Amino acid sequence: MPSEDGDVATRVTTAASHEALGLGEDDLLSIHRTMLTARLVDEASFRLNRQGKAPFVVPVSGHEGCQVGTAWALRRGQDIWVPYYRDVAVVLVAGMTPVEIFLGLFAKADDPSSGGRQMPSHWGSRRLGIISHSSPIATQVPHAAGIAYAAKYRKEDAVVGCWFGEGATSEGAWHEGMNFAGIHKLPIVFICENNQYAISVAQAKQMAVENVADRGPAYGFPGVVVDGSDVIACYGAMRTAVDRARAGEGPTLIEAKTYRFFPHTSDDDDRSYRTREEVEAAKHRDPLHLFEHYLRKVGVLEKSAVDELAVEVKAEVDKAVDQAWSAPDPEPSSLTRHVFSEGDEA
Amino acid sequence: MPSEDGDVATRVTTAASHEALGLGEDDLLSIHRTMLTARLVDEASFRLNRQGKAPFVVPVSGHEGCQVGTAWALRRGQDIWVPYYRDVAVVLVAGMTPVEIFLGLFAKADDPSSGGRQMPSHWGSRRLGIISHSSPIATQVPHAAGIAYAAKYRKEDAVVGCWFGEGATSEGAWHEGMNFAGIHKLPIVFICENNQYAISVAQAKQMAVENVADRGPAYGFPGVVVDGSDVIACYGAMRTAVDRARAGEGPTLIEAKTYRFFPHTSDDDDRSYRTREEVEAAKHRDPLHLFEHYLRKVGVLEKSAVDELAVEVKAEVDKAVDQAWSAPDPEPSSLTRHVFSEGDEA
Amino acid sequence: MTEKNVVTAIHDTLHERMAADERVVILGEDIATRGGVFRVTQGFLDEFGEERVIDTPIAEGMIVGVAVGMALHGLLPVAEIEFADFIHPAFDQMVSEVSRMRYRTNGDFGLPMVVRAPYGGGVHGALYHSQSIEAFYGHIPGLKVVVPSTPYDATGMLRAAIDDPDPVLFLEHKRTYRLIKGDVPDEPFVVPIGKADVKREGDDLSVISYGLMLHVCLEAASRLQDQEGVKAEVVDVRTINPLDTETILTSVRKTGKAMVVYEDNRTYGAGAEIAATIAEEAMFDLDGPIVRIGGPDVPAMGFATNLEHAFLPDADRIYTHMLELARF
Amino acid sequence: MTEKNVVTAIHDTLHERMAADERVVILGEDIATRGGVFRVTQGFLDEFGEERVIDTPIAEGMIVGVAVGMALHGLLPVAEIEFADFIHPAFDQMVSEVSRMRYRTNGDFGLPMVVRAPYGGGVHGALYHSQSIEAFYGHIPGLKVVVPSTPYDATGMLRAAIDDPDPVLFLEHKRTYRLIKGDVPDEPFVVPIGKADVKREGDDLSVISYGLMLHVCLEAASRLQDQEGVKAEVVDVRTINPLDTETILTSVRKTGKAMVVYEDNRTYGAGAEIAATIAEEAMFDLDGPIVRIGGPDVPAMGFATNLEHAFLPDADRIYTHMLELARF
Ligand SMILES: Cc1ncc(C[n+]2csc(CCOP(=O)(O)OP(=O)(O)O)c2C)c(N)n1
Ligand SMILES: Cc1ncc(C[n+]2csc(CCOP(=O)(O)OP(=O)(O)O)c2C)c(N)n1
Ligand SMILES: [Mg+2]
Ligand SMILES: [Mg+2]
Repeated sequence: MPSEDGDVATRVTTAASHEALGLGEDDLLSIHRTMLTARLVDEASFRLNRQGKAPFVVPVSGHEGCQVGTAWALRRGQDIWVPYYRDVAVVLVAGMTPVEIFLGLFAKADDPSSGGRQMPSHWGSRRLGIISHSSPIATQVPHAAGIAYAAKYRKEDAVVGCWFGEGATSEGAWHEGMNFAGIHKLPIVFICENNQYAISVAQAKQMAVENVADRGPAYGFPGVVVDGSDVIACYGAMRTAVDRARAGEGPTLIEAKTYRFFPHTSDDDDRSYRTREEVEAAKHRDPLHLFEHYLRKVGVLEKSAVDELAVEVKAEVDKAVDQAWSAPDPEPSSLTRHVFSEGDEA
Repeated sequence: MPSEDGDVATRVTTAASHEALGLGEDDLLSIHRTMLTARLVDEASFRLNRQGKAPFVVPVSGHEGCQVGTAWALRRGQDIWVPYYRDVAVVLVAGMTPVEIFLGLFAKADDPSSGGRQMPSHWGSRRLGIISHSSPIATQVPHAAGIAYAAKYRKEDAVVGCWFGEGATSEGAWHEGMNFAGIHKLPIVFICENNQYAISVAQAKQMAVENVADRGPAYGFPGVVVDGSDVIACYGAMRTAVDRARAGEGPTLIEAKTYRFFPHTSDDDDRSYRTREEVEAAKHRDPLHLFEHYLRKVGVLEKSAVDELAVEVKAEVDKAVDQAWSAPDPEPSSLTRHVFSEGDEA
Repeated sequence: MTEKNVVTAIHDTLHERMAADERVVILGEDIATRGGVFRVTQGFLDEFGEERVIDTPIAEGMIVGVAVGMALHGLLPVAEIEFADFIHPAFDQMVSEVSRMRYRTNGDFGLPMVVRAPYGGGVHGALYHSQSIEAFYGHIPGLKVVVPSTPYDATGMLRAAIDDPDPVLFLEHKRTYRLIKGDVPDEPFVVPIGKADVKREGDDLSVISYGLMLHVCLEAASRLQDQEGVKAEVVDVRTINPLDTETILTSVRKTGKAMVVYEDNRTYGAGAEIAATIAEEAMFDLDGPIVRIGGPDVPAMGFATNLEHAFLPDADRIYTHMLELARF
Repeated sequence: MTEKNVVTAIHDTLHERMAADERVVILGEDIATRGGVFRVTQGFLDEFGEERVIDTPIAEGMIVGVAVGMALHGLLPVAEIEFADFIHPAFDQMVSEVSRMRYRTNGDFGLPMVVRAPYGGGVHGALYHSQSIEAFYGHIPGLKVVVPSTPYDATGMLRAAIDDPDPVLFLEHKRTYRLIKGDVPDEPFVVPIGKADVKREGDDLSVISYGLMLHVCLEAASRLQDQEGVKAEVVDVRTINPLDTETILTSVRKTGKAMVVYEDNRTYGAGAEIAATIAEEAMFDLDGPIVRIGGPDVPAMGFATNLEHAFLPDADRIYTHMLELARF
């Protein structure tokens, strides 16, 4: 059957099959919708940035496959998500809504992550089990290990997912957290979204190894490389790792090879460090398109249905933007609140 | 030929031969004398501690093999030594004298490392190329990498040796320094003296790997395990690593399996964490005795000569103690000096 | 009432809390098998097991970071930093994470955790086993920093710290560990965080101090009364952050004379804030200059006995300053 | 003379020193290919090559630690920390190594190195791209800390810092980068470290400040003279450590009124030391209270525009305080 999108087709992975992983059609459709939502949230955010309404945007485009694929294997209400700023799609899987994301983008009072205090994309929600993170790179890694320790101690059946970029692996905090997790065989999965750059710094200046996953064995647990553009393969790798963690066999380090389609953030200009050709070439492996192709191939979604869906999700996203935009700003007087407990926390 | 020291004999390594490594008889005798000196410095220091003359002692006994063996492959006046507190024997190889060591032990004004400011065993001497270190663990690892970078940048033919314990590998600083050295293929050799304990904490609580050396590949360079009780084997491993470094092929991580015969320091009581049986068993692999056995085996030194030598070196050490003891204390008024440059430094 | 030294007071209180609440876990270097280098957690491993008494790798950033994770997930971790000098690798966790979790989430997350650290000099610890660190950590909004200096305060404040819904850095002057003894009630009591304490009453001058220097000041004050009849009021700051300016100002307003004594390097030390606060709030009530005595601005005390002595303010020196100020 | 902004002044001076001396190498995140996130090192990679312009991994402790090694072995490293908020992983290197190398070796080793870091708020940077860090680092004996706030001072002090045989933390207020312009002589000159500067003369009151707040104070002072005829003397601290108490005290003694203004969290901030010093040394020369204005004691400014504004002291607020003090 000739492919509709040219050379993309030839690159579609066939390594993973959703049936073998226990994913039904509904799962596939939900996965797809989540990826699409992330993509459209990104596009809306950059539009808002150009309009001067969103001072700062951290894009996800290109990472939707590895984010949704890995996050999908955790269970809401039971497992814990420790994402980093790139993880729009991870938090969508965890249950954050586009409205909530835009409340953060606009620094509104009801931003669930921080009430407009943190920069956008600094996710957090106690209700959803999304652990708040800061801007400093890799500090969340020991937190994730501590949470996993507590979960094990309390004999909960919970697994912790901890996401970061390949640049984060250079920080001492990363090493220390990985090491602790290995020693105590904690129920945790580390997911490295390796997009080959840390802002402008290419991987070869970040580490002398080809794969971040090669570092797993240094901590006494497996490292696995997976194609980050293949959402099903990512799910498969995570599934295995989560099962392993739940069975008490300890951590796994998953490295998803991916690419970021936009600059690092809306403040960045990536032309100084990446050729346009490189970026365009990477787009041939767009995880969203590859997955749409897969869905067509397995007969779950028609091309026309994809187009309709895009219109539908875009409308949802636009509505979320409007709703968030009209929400109230934080009170300036709230500046001094919550430095310490006010005694009325839940 | 039946051995004179019972079961030690059966454990003598035959893996390394000094001739193959280019070591002559003189080298063997100097190596032995250095190991013996380190041992006797240790014994004198503990004696002084019991007498109330040395408030704090960091012992080396048990580590003489891996320290002298590795340090021997560097060249005085050309290469750089970045030791840690355990490295009495490393600094002896680098050219520090017993008198200088005791000046440090007694915190005398002429202590070359710090003029009595630092605790004993915090080595440093610009003249000898021994880099000053502090008490915080592993902070010297990025220093060593920076020195190696500078040496390479200045096109010097220098190699940096950087020593630490296995406990030091848990610090983020260790990871970060290793990583930088790997990326830039620096002329450096990392030597881990793995004595299985970090104060009281056993290796299994420090890391989930069997060998520290297994971590070399995580930084893109080889990790090598060597028997730390076999001074010649340690020399061989270091020789290879130094040649590699000098040839521009980058770092090596050498792990010497060793054991510390005394408590962590004179302040420690190791009975809470090691059985006496374990300690006694380890002494069967005393690097000094093993090497003396080797020297007899290869006909370089008779048993009687060893005994004579011990008497001679002990006399030297005792003389060094006396000389250091009678040296002047620092001036209390010197407290405020050298916070910043005084403009008269060399 | 039982007479105890400081280290025993801490041991007993930690033990009491661990026995009472399974959520309390402790972690640090050498705290399990060896019971801590100062023996604060001696016997805990046998009693509470290795899941609750955790010997960690040498990685202070991780110790604090793992404690953050534990506190986020239902536990009440009490981390030990072997020496306060070695907490600095955890500075980023302390500044960026520990102290900001509640603020940055607008109150959604909280961190009930304690970090204990023996600090201070006078024990032949040289540059890296003698540091005072309260000025660095006191300047971190969102972090409480306490410095109890008696067995009573150590007991009551450790209870308060473990009960606190927010992170507390609990500093223990290691020279006081076995030097300072005192009565501790057997019934549970709490010493609230954020309250200074008048350790000795007087109306001729106010001496504000904490840590080992508090005891040096008390000694000087007692001699001063005996020898000169001068009555110094000695205020124990006890909590570095939040600072109890009220108790300090009340005393200063009463005596009209203020002296601040601390062991840390003088410049930009915690005493600067105390002196500045007195100047701003009570300058017109003063009958003499504000006297501030701190350690010299050198990296730390040396190992040589005489270098250590040259660094540490002693009772004689403080006595002289007190007398001079009283007579001003 | 050339008119420049602060970022250009730093770029040009760094360029000049690199061109003049092969021992100068620079290292940091994104400084090579990208020329720095603030473009301070734009074009350096092409001109000086990747051996001298080093894009490092994300590991600030390593950046500083590697610079220590370089400085020990004949180079003059200038490290960049991408944002001052991210220097904290290097705190241990700064406290335990950088600042103690000379002292602990009794003068045997020295560390000629510079660590540059953009700090401060007002750029929509939220909690982790807005911090003031000078109080933490100013309290480290053995480390010089400077905060130039004009293109002239940035030029002259960066030269002084690179020439200095000791380590210098060079803080650049990122809001001043493109906001503040001024003339810079084309001939080389040096602004010595450790000297404050009277940026505006006056005899009604002294305002001591630095960083972005200096400019806010200058604006308020100018308005105050125009509108009320009150002449405020504005002293630019310029060097946090060692603090130039002489220049500050001379001004205060002249005007008899002292006000200290800084952006950092107020309590235990650098302004505490300045206020305390004034109180101790010049209290009897004062005709009014010591007024200290700092940022609120919350972790940092929020991202929401109004939260950022609520944090930062502004010219109106300072104007009011100045007037009130002048009229006291
Ligand atoms: C401790 C620290 N240093 C530097 C930065 C600045 N910074 C923000 S993102 C980033 C790059 C991170 O790269 P990577 O981990 O690969 O994630 P990616 O953005 O590529 O997804 C850097 C250096 C920071 N936030 N924290
Ligand atoms: C940052 C830091 N944390 C803790 C300590 C306390 N400490 C001193 S030596 C030591 C153990 C080091 O063990 P290892 O690296 O294995 O070396 P060994 O003493 O066994 O030779 C510890 C924890 C320290 N000096 N520095
Ligand atoms: Mg990346
Ligand atoms: Mg060891």
